[in-house]
Amino acid sequence: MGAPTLTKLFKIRGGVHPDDCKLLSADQPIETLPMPELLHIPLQQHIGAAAVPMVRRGEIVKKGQLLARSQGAISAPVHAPTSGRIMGVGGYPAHHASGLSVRTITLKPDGKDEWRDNTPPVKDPFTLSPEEISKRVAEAGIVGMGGATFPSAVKLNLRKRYALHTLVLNGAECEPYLTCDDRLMREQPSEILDGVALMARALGVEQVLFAIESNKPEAQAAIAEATQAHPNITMVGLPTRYPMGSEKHLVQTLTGKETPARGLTADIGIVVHNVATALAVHEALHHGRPLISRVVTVSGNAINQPRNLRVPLGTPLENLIEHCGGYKQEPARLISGGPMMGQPLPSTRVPVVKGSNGLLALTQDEIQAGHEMPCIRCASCVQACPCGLVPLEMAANIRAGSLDNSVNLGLLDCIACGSCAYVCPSHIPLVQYFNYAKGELASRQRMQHKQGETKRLAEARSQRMEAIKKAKREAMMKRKKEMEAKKKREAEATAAAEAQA
Amino acid sequence: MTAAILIITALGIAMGTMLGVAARYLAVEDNPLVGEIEELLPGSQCGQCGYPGCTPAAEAVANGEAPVTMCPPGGKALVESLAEKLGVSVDLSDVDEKQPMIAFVHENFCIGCTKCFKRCPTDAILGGPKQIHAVFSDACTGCEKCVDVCPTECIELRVIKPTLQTWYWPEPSKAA
Amino acid sequence: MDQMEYFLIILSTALVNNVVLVKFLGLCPLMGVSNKLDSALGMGLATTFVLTLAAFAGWLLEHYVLTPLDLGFLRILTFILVIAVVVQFTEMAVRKTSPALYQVLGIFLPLITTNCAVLGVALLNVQQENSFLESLLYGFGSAMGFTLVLVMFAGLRERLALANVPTAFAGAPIAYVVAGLMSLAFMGFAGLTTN
Amino acid sequence: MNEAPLISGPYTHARSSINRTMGLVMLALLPATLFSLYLFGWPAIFLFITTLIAAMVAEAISLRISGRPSRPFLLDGSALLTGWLLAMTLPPWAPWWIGVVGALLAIIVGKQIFGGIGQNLFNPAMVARVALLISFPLEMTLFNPPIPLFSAQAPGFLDSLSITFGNSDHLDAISSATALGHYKTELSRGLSITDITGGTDTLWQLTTGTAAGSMGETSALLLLLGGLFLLYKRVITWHIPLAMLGTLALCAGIFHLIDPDTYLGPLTHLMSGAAILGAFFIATDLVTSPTSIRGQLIFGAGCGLLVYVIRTFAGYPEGVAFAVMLMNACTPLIDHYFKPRIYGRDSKGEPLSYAEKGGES
Amino acid sequence: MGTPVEPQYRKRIGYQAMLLGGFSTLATALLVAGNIATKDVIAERQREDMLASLSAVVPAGNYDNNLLENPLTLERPDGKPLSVYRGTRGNQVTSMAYEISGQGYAGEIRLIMGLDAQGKVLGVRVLSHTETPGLGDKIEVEKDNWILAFNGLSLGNPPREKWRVKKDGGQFDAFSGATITPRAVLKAIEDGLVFHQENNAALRQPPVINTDTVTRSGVNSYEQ
Amino acid sequence: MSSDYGRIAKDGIWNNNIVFAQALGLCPLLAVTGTASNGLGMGLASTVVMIASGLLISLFRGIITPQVRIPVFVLIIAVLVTLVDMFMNAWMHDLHKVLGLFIPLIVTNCAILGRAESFASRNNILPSLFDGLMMGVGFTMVLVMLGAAREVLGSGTLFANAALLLGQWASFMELTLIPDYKGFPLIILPPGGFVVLGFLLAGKRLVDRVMSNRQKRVTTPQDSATATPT
Ligand SMILES: Cc1cc2nc3c(=O)[nH]c(=O)nc-3n(C[C@H](O)[C@H](O)[C@H](O)COP(=O)(O)O)c2cc1C
Ligand SMILES: Cc1cc2nc3c(=O)[nH]c(=O)nc-3n(C[C@H](O)[C@H](O)[C@H](O)COP(=O)(O)O)c2cc1C
Ligand SMILES: Cc1cc2nc3c(=O)[nH]c(=O)nc-3n(C[C@H](O)[C@H](O)[C@H](O)COP(=O)(O)O)c2cc1C
Ligand SMILES: Cc1cc2nc3c(=O)[nH]c(=O)nc-3n(C[C@H](O)[C@H](O)[C@H](O)CO)c2cc1C
Ligand code: SF4
Ligand code: SF4
Ligand code: SF4
Ligand code: SF4
Ligand code: FES
Repeated sequence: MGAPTLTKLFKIRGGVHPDDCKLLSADQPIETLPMPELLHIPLQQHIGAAAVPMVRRGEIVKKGQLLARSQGAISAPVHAPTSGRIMGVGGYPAHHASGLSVRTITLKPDGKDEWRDNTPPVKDPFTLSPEEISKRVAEAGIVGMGGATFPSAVKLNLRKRYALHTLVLNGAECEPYLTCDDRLMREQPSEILDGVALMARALGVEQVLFAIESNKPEAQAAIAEATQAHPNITMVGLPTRYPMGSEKHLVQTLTGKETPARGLTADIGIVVHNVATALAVHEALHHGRPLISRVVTVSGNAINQPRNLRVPLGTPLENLIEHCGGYKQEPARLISGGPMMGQPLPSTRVPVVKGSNGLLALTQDEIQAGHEMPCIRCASCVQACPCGLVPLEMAANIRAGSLDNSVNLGLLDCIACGSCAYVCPSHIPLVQYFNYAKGELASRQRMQHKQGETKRLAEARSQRMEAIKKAKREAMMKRKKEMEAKKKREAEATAAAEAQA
Repeated sequence: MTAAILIITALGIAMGTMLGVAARYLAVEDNPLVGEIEELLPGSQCGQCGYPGCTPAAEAVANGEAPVTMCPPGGKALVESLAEKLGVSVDLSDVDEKQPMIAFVHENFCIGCTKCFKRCPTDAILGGPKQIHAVFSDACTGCEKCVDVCPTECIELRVIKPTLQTWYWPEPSKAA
Repeated sequence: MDQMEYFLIILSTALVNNVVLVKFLGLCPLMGVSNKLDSALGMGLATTFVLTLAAFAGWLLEHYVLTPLDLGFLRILTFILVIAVVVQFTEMAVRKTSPALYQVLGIFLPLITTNCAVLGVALLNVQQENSFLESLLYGFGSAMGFTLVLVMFAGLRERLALANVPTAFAGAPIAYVVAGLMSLAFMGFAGLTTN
Repeated sequence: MNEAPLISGPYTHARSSINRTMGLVMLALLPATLFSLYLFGWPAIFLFITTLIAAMVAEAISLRISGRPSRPFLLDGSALLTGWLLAMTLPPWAPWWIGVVGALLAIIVGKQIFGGIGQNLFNPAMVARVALLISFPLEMTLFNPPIPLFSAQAPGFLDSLSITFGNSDHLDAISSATALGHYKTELSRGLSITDITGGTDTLWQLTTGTAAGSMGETSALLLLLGGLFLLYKRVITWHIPLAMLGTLALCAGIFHLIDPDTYLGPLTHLMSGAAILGAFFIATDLVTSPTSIRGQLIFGAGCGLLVYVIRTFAGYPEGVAFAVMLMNACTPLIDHYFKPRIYGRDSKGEPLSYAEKGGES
Repeated sequence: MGTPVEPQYRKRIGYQAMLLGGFSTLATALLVAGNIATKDVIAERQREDMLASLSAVVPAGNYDNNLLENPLTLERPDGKPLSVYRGTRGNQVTSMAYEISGQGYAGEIRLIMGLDAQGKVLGVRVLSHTETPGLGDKIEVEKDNWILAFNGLSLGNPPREKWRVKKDGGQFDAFSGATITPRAVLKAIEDGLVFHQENNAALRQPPVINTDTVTRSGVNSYEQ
Repeated sequence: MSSDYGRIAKDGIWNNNIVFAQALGLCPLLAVTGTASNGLGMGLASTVVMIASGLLISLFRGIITPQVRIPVFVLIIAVLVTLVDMFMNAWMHDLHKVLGLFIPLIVTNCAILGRAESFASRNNILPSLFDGLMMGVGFTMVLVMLGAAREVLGSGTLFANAALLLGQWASFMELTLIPDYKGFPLIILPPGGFVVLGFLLAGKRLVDRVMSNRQKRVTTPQDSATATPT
C-alpha cells in the first residue's frame, strides 16, 4: 500500500494465477515450536556434497555446536539445534519424495537449550571484509532458503568471477499457501534489511532491489518503511503471478533482461537471494548463530489450525501437525513446500530441514486431481509455460522413449515450475514426465561415464594380460635359451673333456 | 532396325564408359562405420551380445547382421545412439532395460581362489590369493562372468540400490 | 501471360494432379522415406533433381533419337537406362564431392531409380506432347508436388509415431490411411486448373 | 510408504477439464443450432438427432473393440461435438443414412483408428463431410430453402419422417442451390455478379440465415455470437479465427476491387457458406491446429487463403472443409518450424549471449 | 555388392562399357524382334477398337465400305486437325463420324458423334470423361439412356434456341444436381452440328477411290 | 533344400510379402485395383516379369559388375516389360486398354528391382526363379484382395469384366453382390485405395497375431528362442 514502485516492470511470458490460499495462515504470527523429544538432523540438507559427521554416539553437544563439517567446494555444515546427547549417526527416512533413508544424526535434547559460547559475535559486522562475511556465512551453514538450498556463501563469492551490479531480494513467495516469508518481512523487516546490507557488502554491489508480490501489502509496507534507513535498497511491488519468484523470471520482470540458457543470473550481473536467507545472514553475523531453525508454514484445509512456526531443524513433522491441532480430516496429500513445486512426503516421521518452507495437508477438493486423459493439444500448457517450451511435445516424446528429442525441444531449460501441469485440462502429470526424463538422462550419463571407465579398465586388463603373456613367453624363451646354452656348454665341456681326454 | 540396335548399343557403351570412369575416379574408400560403432559400444568384451567381443559385434551391426538392440549392457542409450548412427528407427519399447546389477561376494564363503578375479574383464574384483575378494562397484558391469566360476557359489548379482542422488521420478505411465 | 501459363503448369502438376496422391506414382518412397522430416526433405530434394533431369533427358531422347528413327517401342528401354545411369552417376559424384550432402541424399539416390514417378513423368511428357520448356516445368512441378506431399506426410508421421495408435494400425496401416485422407484433402483442388 | 501412488506435483489444479471445454463449445453452438432447427423443421431435427446418436454409438463400439474404458471417453463430449459439427455441415433434409455414414466415417476413420481423442491428425467432422461430398455428391448438394417449423409449407411430422427416413422425392421439387453454389454455376456460364444477384439484398439474407444451405451456414450472426462466447471463455484464442477471416476478406477484397463483376465482395464471402462456423468452431479444433501463437496465425491465414482459392478458382463452390483438412496436414510442419522462443535462447535455440559478461545496464 | 574378390580385368573401364553395351545390344535386338512379331497384330487391334466405337454411332446398314478407309482430315475451328470417318454406299457419302468434345464439370468430355449426310444425328457416345461418378456419369450409355435422346435430331430440329437444358429454357432434361455436364455435352453436340453445317461441301465429297492403302489422301481437300 | 523352397514360398506369399512387408510395388497396386479383375491381370503380368527377371539376372550374375549393376538390371527388366506390353497389346487387347499406362510402370515397380538386388543377384537360377514366382503370387494375392475389397465396397460387384481377362469361361465369376447398391465412389477413388489398403494391412497384422499366439501355445519356450551366433 502506497509502496513506491521504482521502475517500470517488464512482462514475462506465460505463468498462471492459482488461488493463493494465503489467508489460511497469513495472519498467524510466527510462533516458536516447543522442543521435541528427539531431533533427526540429516547430513545432507543442501545441494552439493553431504556433510561429514564430527560427533560420535553418546557425545554431549551444546546448541549451535558443529555436528558435521562441510566437504568440498559446494557443501554446508550442520549445527546442533539445541543442547543434548547424540543418540546415534545412521540411516533415517529423508525429507524426500522417495522415502529413501539418509545418514542422519539423532539428538536427544536435554531441555536446557544451552548455547555454545566460543564464537564471540562481532561488534560491527560491516567492518568485515567481503571474504570474511562469506566465510562466516559458510561456517553458519546457511543455504538458500527459497527452496533451492544452494550454499549461500558460494553465491556470495560470485563477485570474484562476475561483474555484479545488483542484488535482488526475492520476497515474491509466489507459491500458494506459503506465508513464512510474508510473516518474516512483516515481523522482522529491519533485521532482514540488515542481512541484505551485509550481503550487498559481500557481493560488492551498490543497488539492491527488494521485490515483493502485490498480494502482500503489509509486507510491502513494512519493508518500504524499513528501507528508509537504507538508501541503496529499493522496494519493488510485483504483479501477482506464478512463478514470479523464479529468479530468472524475477530478474526479467525487474530489468527486462533474460538470463542466458544454462547460465546464472550472475551472467547479467545480478544475484538473487531469498528473504529468509537474509535473516539467517543477519543472525549469523550479528549474533554468531548458525542456521539451526527456520520458519515453516503449516497449512492446508486438512489442518485444524494453520500456523507459521519457527522450528528447530530436525523436528519430525508429526510434531508440527500436532502443534497445529492435528487434522480436520484425513489429508489427501501431505506436501513439503508449496502445492506447485512441493514434494509429496512419504511419512510424517521425516524431519524439518533447511529447505522446508511449508507443510501442507491438502484435501481432495483442494488438489483437484482428475482422471488422466490423452492430450488434446489444447496448447494451454504452451501458453502457460514461462520458459517458452512446448510441454505437450516434450511429454509425448518422453512417453515414446525419445529422450533425445525432448532434450532438443528444451527439456533441460524446464524449471519444473508446474504451470503447464496446473492448467492441463487432461490432467497429464507433465512435470513428472520431465522429472523422470531429467533423472533418466542423468542416470544414462552416469552409465556412460561408467562405461567409459570400464572400457578403460578392460583395456588396461587386456594390456596387462598381454604383458603377462609376453613376459611368460619371454621367460620361457629365456629359459629355453639358457637350457640350450647350458646344454651347449655342457656339450662343449664334455667335448673339451673328451678332447682333453 | 539395325540402326536401332547400333544406336542403343552406342548409348549403352557410352553409359557404361561413363560409369566405369566414374567408378574409377570417384571411388570412395570403405566406410569407417565399424570403427565408429565400436567407439559407441561399451567395450567390456563381455559377449552378452552373442559375439566374441565388441569388435565382431560392431562389424555385425555395421553389416546389418545384428540388430542395434544386441548389446544388453549398453541399454537404451546405446540403442538410441546406434539407431541414430545407422539411420534406422527402432521401437524402444521393445528394449526392456535390464536393471543394472553388480556382483556381490558373500565374504563368509569366499575362499580366495582368485578364479573370479581372473575372469573379470574389467578388473572389478579386488583381492589376492587366499584373501577374501570384494567387488569394486564402480567398475563392475554386472556381466555375470564371475558368478559361474566361483567354486563355492558365493558370488551373487544384486540390483543397484538407488540413493538420494541417483533416485528419480518413475515414468508416469509406469508408476503405480 | 506466358509466365502465367508456366505458373499454372507447375500449380496443376504440383497440386491438382499431384503425382503421388492423384496419379499414384512414387508411392514406395513416400511410404519408405517419410519416417523423419529431415530424410523426407532430403529425398524430396534428390527426387526434384533427378526428376527434372529425367524430364530433360527424356525430351532429348524422344526428339533426337526415338522420333526421327521411329523407334517408339524402345522408349521405355532407353528412358529407364538413361535414368538409371544418371542416378548412379549422381550418387557417385555426390559421394565423392560432398560427403555431407551424401549423408543427406546418398542413401536415397539408388531408391530414386525405382521411383516410378521419374519414369512416369518422362513418359507422360511424351504422351502429352509437351514442348521442351513444358517438359521441364512438368517434371519440376511434379517433383515439387512429390516433395510437398512427402514433407507433409513426414510431418504427419512424426506425430503419428508419438500418438497412441491401436496396435493393429500402428506403423504402415495408419500411414496408408493418412495418405488416403491427404489425398481426400487434395481433391479440393480439383478444377483449379483445367488440365 | 504412503498408499497414494507417487505422483509428482503440482498438487493443485485449474478447474479445467476436457468435458468442460467440449461442453462450452456445445453451449456456444446451441443458439445457432436451435435457430437452424427451427428454420429447417422436422427433417433437420431428425437428421441432427440421428447423426448425434450414430456418433455416440460409433464411439462406444470403437472403444469396446480397442478395449479402452468407455465411460470417461464417452462422457468427454468429443464424440458428441464431432457429430454435432458434422450435422451442422450436412444439407438439413439429407436422408438419415447420410448422417449415419458420416458419423461412422468421422468417428472411426477420422478419429478412433488414430487412437481416439487427441491423436487424430485430421478434423474428424471434416473428414466425414469431404468423404460424403465426394461419395454422394447428389445427396450432398441438394439444399432446400428454409421453411420454418410450423409455417404453412413446412412438412408435418409424418411427412418429415418420410423425408429423412423414407425415400421421398420431396426434395427435388423444392431444391435450391446454396448461395455460393448458385454463384459458382452462374459465373461458370459467363454471367456477371450483378446479373446473378439481380439487385436483391443477398447479403442480408445470408447474415440472418434466410437462405438455403446447411445448418451451419444459415445463421452466421448467431454463430459469430457463439464464437465470441468461446473467445470470452478462453476456450479458443482469437488468432485462428481472425487470421482466417482476415485473409479471406483480404483476398476477396483485392479481387473484388480488380473486377467486381466476377469476384464476390469480402462481406459476401465472410457471411456465406461455412466461413464463420469454420473460423470459430472448426479450424480452431484444438487437436488438429498448431500450438504456438505464430503457428496458429499461419494456420488461420492458410485456411483463409485456401478457402478463397477453392471457392473462387477450383471446382467446388465451398472450400472450408478442404481448406481445413489441407491445413491439418500442414499442422505438424507448422508446429515443427514455429515453436515459441525458449527463455534464455535466441530464436535458433542457441543460448543468448551478452557481449560483455555481466554487462552493465 | 557383396561380390567377394573381383578379378582385375573387371575393374577396367572397357569392361564396364562393353558389358552395358553388350546388354544394350541384346536388349534392343530382342525388342526389335518382338516389335516385328507384334506390330501388325497391334495395328489390327487398334483398328478394331476404332471400328467398334464408330459402329456404335453409325448403324451398320448405312454404308458398305470400311469406315476406317480414307479418313478425311479437316481443320477444327481451333486449328487442330480432325479426322472424319465416312461411310459410303456406292460413291455417295451416306454417313460420317467424328470426335467432339466439351468442357464438363471436372474436365474435358470426349464424345464421338455419328451423322447422316443431311446432318441428322445417328448416335452419340462418350469416349472418355472425368465427371463425378454418380452425378455426371449418367452421360454414359451404360448408366443412363439420356444420351440416346439426341438420336434423330439435327440443327434445326429442334430450333436452335431450344438446344438448351430445361433449366436454361431449352428442351433437354438434365440430371438433378448436375446441370453442368449435360450443358457441356449439349454444347459439344451443337458445335459438332455447326461444324457439319459449315463444312458440308467438303464432308460430302466422296473419298478418292483408287487409293489402296489407308493414307491421308483427303488432307488438302478442305483448303480448295 | 526343400525346406528352403518352403521358406521362399512362405516369405514371398506372407512373411516378406512385397506389399505387406516391404511396402513396394505400391503404385500399380493402388492404381489398378478398382476391380478384382484388373488386379488379377496386373498381378499376372507382374509375376511373369518377376519370374523371367529372376531367371535372367541370376543367369548373368557372374559377369555383372557392381558399377553397372543397376543399369543392367533395369535393362533386363525393361526388355521383359516391353515384351509383355507388346504381347498383351496384341493378344489381350481389352485388358491392355485397362492396364495400359501401368504396364510400362512395371519396369519401375520397385519390387522387381528390389528382388533382383536382394535375391536373384545372390542366388542360383532355380531358387531365383522360384522366388520370382512366389513374390509374384504374393503380389497378385494382395492385388486381388485389394481389388475385391474396393470393388465390393465401391460398386457392389466382384470380378466384373473377368471375362475380358480370362476369356468367356470366366464370366461365372462376375458377381453382383449387392443389387441396387448406390455405390460408394470414394472407395474406388484414390483416397479409398489408400484407406482400404490400410485396413487390409491391419487385417494382416491381426491374422499374424492370432497365428503367433496359437504357435506360442503349441511350442515350448525353448523352441521360440532364437539361436544366437557364437
Ligand atoms: C558457481 C555457481 C554454480 C551454480 N551451479 C548451479 C547448478 O549447477 N545448478 C543449480 O540448480 N544451481 C546452481 N547455482 C545456484 C543458482 O544461482 C541458483 O541459486 C539455483 O539455481 C537455485 O535457483 P532456482 O531455485 O531459481 O533454480 C550455482 C551458483 C553458483 C554461484
Ligand atoms: C518456479 C519457481 C518459483 C520460485 N519461487 C520462489 C519464491 O516465491 N520465493 C523465493 O524466495 N524463491 C523462489 N524460487 C527460488 C528462486 O529461484 C531462487 O532460488 C531463490 O530466490 C534464490 O535465493 P536463495 O538462494 O536465497 O534461496 C522459485 C524458483 C522457481 C523455479
Ligand atoms: C462433389 C461434387 C461433384 C459434382 N459433380 C458434378 C458433375 O459431375 N457434373 C455436374 O454437372 N455438376 C457437378 N457438380 C456440381 C453441382 O452439383 C452443381 O451445383 C450443379 O452442377 C449445378 O446445379 P444445378 O444442377 O442444381 O443447376 C458437383 C458438385 C460437387 C460438390
Ligand atoms: C474449439 C473446438 C473446436 C472443435 N472443432 C471440432 C471440429 O471441427 N470437428 C470435430 O470433429 N471435432 C471438433 N472438436 C472436438 C474435438 O476436438 C474432436 O472431437 C477431436 O478432434 C477428437 O480427437 C472441437 C473442439 C473444440 C474445443
Ligand atoms: S514445468 Fe517446465 S515445461 Fe512446464 S511450464 Fe514450467 S518450465 Fe514450462
Ligand atoms: S495442456 Fe495438457 S491437454 Fe493441453 S496441450 Fe498441454 S498437455 Fe495437452
Ligand atoms: S554385449 Fe556389448 S559390451 Fe558385451 S561384448 Fe557384446 S557389444 Fe561388447
Ligand atoms: S559381474 Fe563379475 S565378472 Fe562381471 S564385471 Fe562384475 S565383478 Fe567382473
Ligand atoms: S511402384 Fe514403387 S514407387 Fe511406384
